[in-house]
Amino acid sequence: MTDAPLISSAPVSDPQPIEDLTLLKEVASRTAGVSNLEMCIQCGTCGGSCPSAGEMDHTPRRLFAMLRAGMREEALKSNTPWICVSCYHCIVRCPQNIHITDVMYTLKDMAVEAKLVQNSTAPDFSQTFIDMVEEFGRSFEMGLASFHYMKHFPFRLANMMPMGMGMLTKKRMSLTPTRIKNMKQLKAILKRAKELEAKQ
Amino acid sequence: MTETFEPVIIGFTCNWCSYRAADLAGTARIKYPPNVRLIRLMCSGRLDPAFVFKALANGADGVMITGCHPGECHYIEQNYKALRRFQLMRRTLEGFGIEPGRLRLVWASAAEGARFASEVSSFIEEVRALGPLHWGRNNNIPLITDATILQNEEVPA
Amino acid sequence: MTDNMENTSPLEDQEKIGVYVCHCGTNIAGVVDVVQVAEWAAKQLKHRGVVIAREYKFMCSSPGQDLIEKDIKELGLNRVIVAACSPHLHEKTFRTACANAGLNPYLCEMVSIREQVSWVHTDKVAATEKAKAAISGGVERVRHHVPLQPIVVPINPATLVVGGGIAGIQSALEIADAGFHVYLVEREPSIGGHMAQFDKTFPTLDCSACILTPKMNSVGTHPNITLLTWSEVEKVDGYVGNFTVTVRKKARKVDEELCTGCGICQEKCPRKVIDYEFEAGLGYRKAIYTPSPQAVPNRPVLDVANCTYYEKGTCKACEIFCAPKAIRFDQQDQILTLNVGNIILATGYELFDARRIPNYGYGRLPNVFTSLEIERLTNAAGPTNGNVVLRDGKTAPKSVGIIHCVGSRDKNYNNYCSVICCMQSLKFAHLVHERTGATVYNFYIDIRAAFKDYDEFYQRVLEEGTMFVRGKVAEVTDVPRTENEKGKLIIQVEDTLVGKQRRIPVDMVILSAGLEPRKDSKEVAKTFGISCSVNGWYIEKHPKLDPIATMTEGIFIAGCAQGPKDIPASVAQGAAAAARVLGRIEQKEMALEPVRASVIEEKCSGCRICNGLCPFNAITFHADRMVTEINPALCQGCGTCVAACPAGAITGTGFSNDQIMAQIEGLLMLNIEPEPAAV
Amino acid sequence: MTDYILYPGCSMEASARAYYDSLKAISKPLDLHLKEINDWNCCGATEYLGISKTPAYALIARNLALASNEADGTRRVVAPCSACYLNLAKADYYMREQPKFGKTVNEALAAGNLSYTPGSLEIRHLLDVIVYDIGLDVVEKNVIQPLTGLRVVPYLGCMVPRPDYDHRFSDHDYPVELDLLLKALGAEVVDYPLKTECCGGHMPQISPSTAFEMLRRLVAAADEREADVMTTICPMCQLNIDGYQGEMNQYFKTNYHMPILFFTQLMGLAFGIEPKELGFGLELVSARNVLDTLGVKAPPETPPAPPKRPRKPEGLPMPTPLTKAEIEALKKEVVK
Repeated sequence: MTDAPLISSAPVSDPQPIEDLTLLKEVASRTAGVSNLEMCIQCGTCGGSCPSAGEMDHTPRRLFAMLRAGMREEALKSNTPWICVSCYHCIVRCPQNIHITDVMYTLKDMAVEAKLVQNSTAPDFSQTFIDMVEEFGRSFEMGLASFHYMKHFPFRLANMMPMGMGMLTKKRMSLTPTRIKNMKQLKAILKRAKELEAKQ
Repeated sequence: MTETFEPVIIGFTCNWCSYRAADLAGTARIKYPPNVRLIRLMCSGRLDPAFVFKALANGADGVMITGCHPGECHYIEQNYKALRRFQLMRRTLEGFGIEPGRLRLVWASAAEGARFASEVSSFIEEVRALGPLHWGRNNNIPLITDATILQNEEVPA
Repeated sequence: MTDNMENTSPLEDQEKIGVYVCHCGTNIAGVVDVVQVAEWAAKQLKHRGVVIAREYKFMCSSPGQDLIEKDIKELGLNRVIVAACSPHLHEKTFRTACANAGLNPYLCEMVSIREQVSWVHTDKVAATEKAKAAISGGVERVRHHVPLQPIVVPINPATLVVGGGIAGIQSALEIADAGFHVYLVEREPSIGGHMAQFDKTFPTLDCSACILTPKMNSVGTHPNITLLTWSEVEKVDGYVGNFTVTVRKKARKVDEELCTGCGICQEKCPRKVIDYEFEAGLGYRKAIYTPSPQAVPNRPVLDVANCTYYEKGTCKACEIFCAPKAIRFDQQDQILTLNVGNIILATGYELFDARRIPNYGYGRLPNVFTSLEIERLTNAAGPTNGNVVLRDGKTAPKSVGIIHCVGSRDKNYNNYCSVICCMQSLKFAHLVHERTGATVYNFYIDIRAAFKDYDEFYQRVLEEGTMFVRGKVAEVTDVPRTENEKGKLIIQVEDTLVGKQRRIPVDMVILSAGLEPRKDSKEVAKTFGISCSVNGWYIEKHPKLDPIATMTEGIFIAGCAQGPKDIPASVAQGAAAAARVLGRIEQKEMALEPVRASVIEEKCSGCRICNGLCPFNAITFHADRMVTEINPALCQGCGTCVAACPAGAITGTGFSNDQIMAQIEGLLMLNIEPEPAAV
Repeated sequence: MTDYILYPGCSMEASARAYYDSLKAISKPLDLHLKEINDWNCCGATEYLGISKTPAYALIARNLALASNEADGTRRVVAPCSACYLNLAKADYYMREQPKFGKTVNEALAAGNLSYTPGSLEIRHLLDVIVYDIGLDVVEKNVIQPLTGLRVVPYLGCMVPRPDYDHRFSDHDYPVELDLLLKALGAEVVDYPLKTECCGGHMPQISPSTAFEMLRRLVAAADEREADVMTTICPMCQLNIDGYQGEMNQYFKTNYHMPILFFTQLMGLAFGIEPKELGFGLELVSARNVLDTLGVKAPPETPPAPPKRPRKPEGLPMPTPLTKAEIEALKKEVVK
């Protein structure tokens, strides 16, 4: 006689897929413009067109199916939006005019918010980029590059050296950032924008 | 005033296109607000300006004229006449001090049920925004069934 | 003002109106409180002449009609209002019911509370109120109805069929075999249409030519058929039963009587031209040519644009070698006038231009072919005698990819399904495999193999080892990424059932291009006075119950002109159209809606404002009496002149000023006390 | 009129200096007057959109607002950088498409006493302006030293031909504009099927392996077609193909040497402007060969035609490709 549990209590990632379109609608409503996300016919034009689909854990098409099925966690964990290179092939070829690239932006946003990002390289890069922009009003390639590579690709630096030096000696990268005059105004605008975004 | 003003719209439809568009909107169960009441004509060219003024003078807050797309008229070119009269009527209304926005002309083919519905909805909202037209009812025009049509005088010749 | 009463002739005795409200099961009753509406009508419209108001489950059912007939007889009703579906569905039904009970059918008016109320509104209270208003409008209108007699017109037994594809051929033969005359007008030099270009037909794979050619020949030889090929309809006047059609018979530059169709001219003509029409651009023809050996009529056409004689003034090879001397360089276009009673439009379709999708590479990558090109390649009588080869003209493909839905089901091109492409692609899969032994891939979104024996064919193609990849192809490229892709066409697609992107190297790509309306379908529709859908297909009278007639009496449609369909469906529709026409011819005459305009002479001031308004030239001015007159035979009843007459001297039966004015008042409930809360 | 409001974008002042220098150099002969937006800010590239919607669009819209304030005479804004061009166009388009969203963005701008009316500016890319406003005839007139014998790959990358909200280019996949321009300069244009494929964007910073593979496809295809040089209209494309080609070579153990220049640099050359003025030498994969090719004062013999597919007489005829006019006509037919 053993009293081992008959039912394993292994956690399920998404207990019950929600059959209504809550998740899909949330994504659509958070996407700029009219996303047409609910119109997907699962034809795969997007996954077929994507130049970086090879690296994706789910093709965009399957990701949309997951959104429809309400598999929030799995969808937001996906690396797909982070692999997207914004080439817009899928958008112009989609037979249903779905704003796929913009949906990808929304999913990144939601993933960060839900703390479900698996690999922090991409979000860090974006964040660093944004920090610079919010600080100076302009992007600062040197700062960005050095900061980012130090953190994520220390071993690439060796290979990078010739390029980095080249960029510097040819003055294609400046050592000091440029700052716009009216930073006050920009900061005010972004502050208000963030409040508005939070309200939505 | 009621908290939400519900305008009354009289809509004139062409037997060959827009009336069938309305039918199609129905068959396809496309929803639009109930404020519009339709009258069937054989052609938008049949629309006598008197009908429009009569409707507005008798309590309608807006009038919608619908017909076949230019070049698609079942009677070859009569919808162009409707177009001309429409412009004339808008000017006349302005003369009466009535917003010309209370009169709308819509082209809708027999295939455009959805378009018909959306045009109706948007027009209703426009008229709602304009508010009630205090023109009808207070001037008690006797029923024509008592043998009085004022149309001959009213028609801008 | 009283003189307006002359517009109508109200019945001697007081109006007695019956109002009948239909539940249409729950279609209406589910939203509109029909019981309340009926009670309301009986009470509130009593003073307007309503003597009885009933509601019933299905007014159109015979018990429903009996109700009305009984009341007419027993209560002596002289006006009837039926509040139900759209008059376009049941007006005839209820008018007949009234007529059966001895009431003039035109004293019955329908009010649409289904299409215009219950089906489009959700707020039950508001919907019920709107239904009341509609009925009140109908009641006021019907009070001004007058007894009318339908206009009876004779039916000319001759029929015009436009388009000599399989649908048109079927129509023409059915009518001709029944013993009536048919004019068959075809734009191309020969009849046969697209079907004549095909090799095999799905799902039975019987040879297209074998089953079509006999039909083409019997059209060519039929005593009751006047075949007008290389001709186009330019103008249509008149109305059902009595159309006058103007046809341009383009100059063939060949005397059809003298020509024996021996073909020596084509043999001797030195000018080789790429044949874009029949050979889909894959083969060549001469400057003087018949599209195919099976052409009907077997008479050549001289292509002036490509003829050396017309360019340089010399050559005349054809003339020199023509034994019966049938070549006529001076021949001009002829204008013919045909009188017919009915018209069948079977003008067919055009293939989607695959060059519009650059990422599929048609026109840029040599070994990308369209479905029509493959039809010619597989055809034993085609440019390669049925050998499926690459663009180089010799190499047989070892692997072939067939792409479905090219230009179809795509908002960037055509949003509709072209119906035939799935089966066509399966057919190609079979034929190509059979002829070359190549590995065949099908790239599809959905396999639509509906209808008899179609899915069985799908099974068969599966058995043959055809590969199926579910995914809309993203692009076809010749840029390799790996060694095994070198020198191939690479089809890049997401295999949606695997969830991964795949790149499949093949030798040949077949684009199953969709069907499109003829480029000029909108103009043609206008010529014949019918309408086109947003996509350009002709619109049928009713999508389910009358897919053959159009909204214009006497004009019927058949085949792909009405929408994409396969051969069996086209034949069926062609035959159906013929049956409809034969029915008309047998009646010998038909009744038209008596909606006509007429002038009250004593009120006509002779201002002539109306004179220029009629596109049917029904209005004539009599200078002697200084009055205008309207010819009821030509009048189509649009009513534009009625609206324009400043003297109110023109009246339109069925849509008179006071009928419509009254309806306006009714709709606005001016006839009801207390006043509604509309304002 | 050739007056435009210029939105240069950050890279024009740094990694794409050659683009800016050459643009300035050619705008004189083209009589192209550019007025830089005063105190413009970064457009956020492809980064900000993925972080937070409203702030991202507010950031872009500030530039639009500034531009429309300064706009006198012209309402046309030109952006030489693809990402900048797309972001400006996109913000303008979505604010139009979704008025509610437009309102939100303007609420944010209001915090800086700014506002922008969607659709009030005409957002254009430099290539579009040169081909369709200034015109190829004017370009041709200015050609002093035709780029005869130079095999050039026209490479546009993604963000200009796609999504192309206002249909300014002839096609999403195979636009002809850059080809026509290069032909006008007398160059031998390589038929390059990957002309609108992606260069990898920010992938070198995110997933190098992905990026290198994408770069390899582009460079390999150009090399296979025996191109002397690639030319691009996008700073990001130039940076990736030029800057990361070395690292890519190491990664794949390959040895490609495929210089990439901005199309404005080639225009400048053809206009007879000093290479130095045009930012030559700033590229990491040296484009000396280009100058050498042209330096040789060979008699203007007709250049060898680009490799055409041989049409064997016994073979089956090819369908004729659509002309630009036909494509335009067909586009109009498309029901969007």
